[in-house]
Amino acid sequence: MTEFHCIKLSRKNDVSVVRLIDDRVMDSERIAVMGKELMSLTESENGHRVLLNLGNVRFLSSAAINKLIVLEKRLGAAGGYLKLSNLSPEVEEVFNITQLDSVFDICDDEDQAIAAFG
Amino acid sequence: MTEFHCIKLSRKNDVSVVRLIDDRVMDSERIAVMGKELMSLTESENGHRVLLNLGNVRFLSSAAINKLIVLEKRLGAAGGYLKLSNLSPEVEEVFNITQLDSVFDICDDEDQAIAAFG
Amino acid sequence: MGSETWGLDQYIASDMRVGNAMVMQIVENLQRIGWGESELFGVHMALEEAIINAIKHGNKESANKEVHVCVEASLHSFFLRVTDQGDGFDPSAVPDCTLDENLELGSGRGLMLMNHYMDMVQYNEQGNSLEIRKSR
Amino acid sequence: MGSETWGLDQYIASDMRVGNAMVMQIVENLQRIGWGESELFGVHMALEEAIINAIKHGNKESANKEVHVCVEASLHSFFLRVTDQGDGFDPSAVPDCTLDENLELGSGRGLMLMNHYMDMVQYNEQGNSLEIRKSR
Ligand SMILES: Nc1ncnc2c1ncn2[C@@H]1O[C@H](COP(=O)(O)OP(=O)(O)O)[C@@H](O)[C@H]1O
Ligand SMILES: Nc1ncnc2c1ncn2[C@@H]1O[C@H](COP(=O)(O)OP(=O)(O)O)[C@@H](O)[C@H]1O
Repeated sequence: MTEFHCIKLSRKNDVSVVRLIDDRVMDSERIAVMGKELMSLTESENGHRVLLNLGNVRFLSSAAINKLIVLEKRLGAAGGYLKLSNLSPEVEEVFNITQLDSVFDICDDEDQAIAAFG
Repeated sequence: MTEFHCIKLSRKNDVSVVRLIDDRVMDSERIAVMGKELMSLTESENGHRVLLNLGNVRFLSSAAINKLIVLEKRLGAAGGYLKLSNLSPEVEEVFNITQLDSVFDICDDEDQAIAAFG
Repeated sequence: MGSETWGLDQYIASDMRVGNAMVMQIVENLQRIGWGESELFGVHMALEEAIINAIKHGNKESANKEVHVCVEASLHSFFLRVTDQGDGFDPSAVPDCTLDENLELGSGRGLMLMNHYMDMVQYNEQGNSLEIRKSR
Repeated sequence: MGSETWGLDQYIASDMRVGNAMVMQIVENLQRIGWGESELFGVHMALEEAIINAIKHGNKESANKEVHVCVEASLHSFFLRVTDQGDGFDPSAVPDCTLDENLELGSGRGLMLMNHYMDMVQYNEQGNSLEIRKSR
């Protein structure tokens, strides 16, 4: 198993559930590492389902959001799917303001997301 | 033996050596207690020699200095003697500015003070 | 009832790590003088964008250039001025990041977030100095 | 090189313990923004006298009266305004505490210490509001 420094990975059914370790995702070096670790998830099997649970995230910078966008694109290109869940009201607002809520599939919690993967 | 809360008492030859516990002598309640404890020293034998070592005192308010003046007066009235020692440069400056260096007998350190008691 | 103020006037190296640390120092001091977590969010967002843009786009992380950061803050207001030594830019020429074709581009999102969270966002004419302000 | 500023605008109860805590809060914040131990000494002395006088002589520790404390501080300067709700007094009428007959009196020592350690000590006409200032 790969060692991750910025993400925590678990499985639920056939979904890779990812949590971010930092509650303030803002340090440029940590964001670079997080980006690499998220990208490594796209090298998985076809149709790979990834759920990013942002439950413990109190802050994320737009540089961090950019990594999520790249993840979304790469995963889509590789025939996979990304959902986000457990956004704090503040984090959700960022996705609304920037209209990224039309790019990401945002679910209330893990159960709802897993059910939505179908 | 009496329990003290704001001063520490020891003997060196026939001199009562007193240290203050607080490094910043400024809290009004602590100063009141310190005042009472210092006054209790004046109820001792005639000719009582007291050395107040201010070595650990980084700050003392003028309310605290007032207590030292009362101690000096009471002790003198009871036939005793008070010396101060180990003043930091800042504390010594306060005694100079206020010309209290003419009221108190100020020594460099304990040995000098004990020798000066004769 | 009373209130503390806090301020800062500092030149920092054009280094992302230094910028991150500056952002955290400001956030921690706002917390200390009484800003709550959720009110702090938008200020954090805006000041992060302002400082990181100055380091990245303005000074291009050059070791010879510094970013000048000024903060004046109380429980009731936040003010930040960030000045870099770059050539500046024309903020009105930055494409709208919410247009479909730009959505995934990233660029422009920082300016949009600052405008959303702050009461005032103002660049100087050259575009190398930015003032943002927020009242509570 | 940079510098932080810190300020405060607060009404406090006319209670010695509250006054002591206020003094410590100010001293700790001056330390935090970079004042060293020995430079702090005189400021500590002066602000202690100013605040305690307002509580004790000005408001006479009355539960119905408050003391208004304003501070503006940086690494380079310290400013304090203390206003009480008392009748005020005439500072020029306070006897010189260094005269032999007053030496052990205590009274007047606070004013003298403030004058020594501060660059400016100014009462309003009524004598219930005091401003002190020190540059470094
Ligand atoms: N201080 C600056 N100096 C020069 N150009 C800047 C500065 N700040 C922002 N810009 C320009 O504005 C664009 C939009 O910035 P922003 O909305 O923060 O998005 P991003 O930083 O992700 O590109 C940047 O790509 C850059 O070209
Ligand atoms: N805020 C005040 N309101 C009224 N009287 C004051 C005030 N501050 C000082 N005074 C008067 O000035 C005198 C001298 O004050 P000070 O030098 O601090 O010595 P002390 O507090 O030991 O008496 C006080 O005894 C008091 O009569």
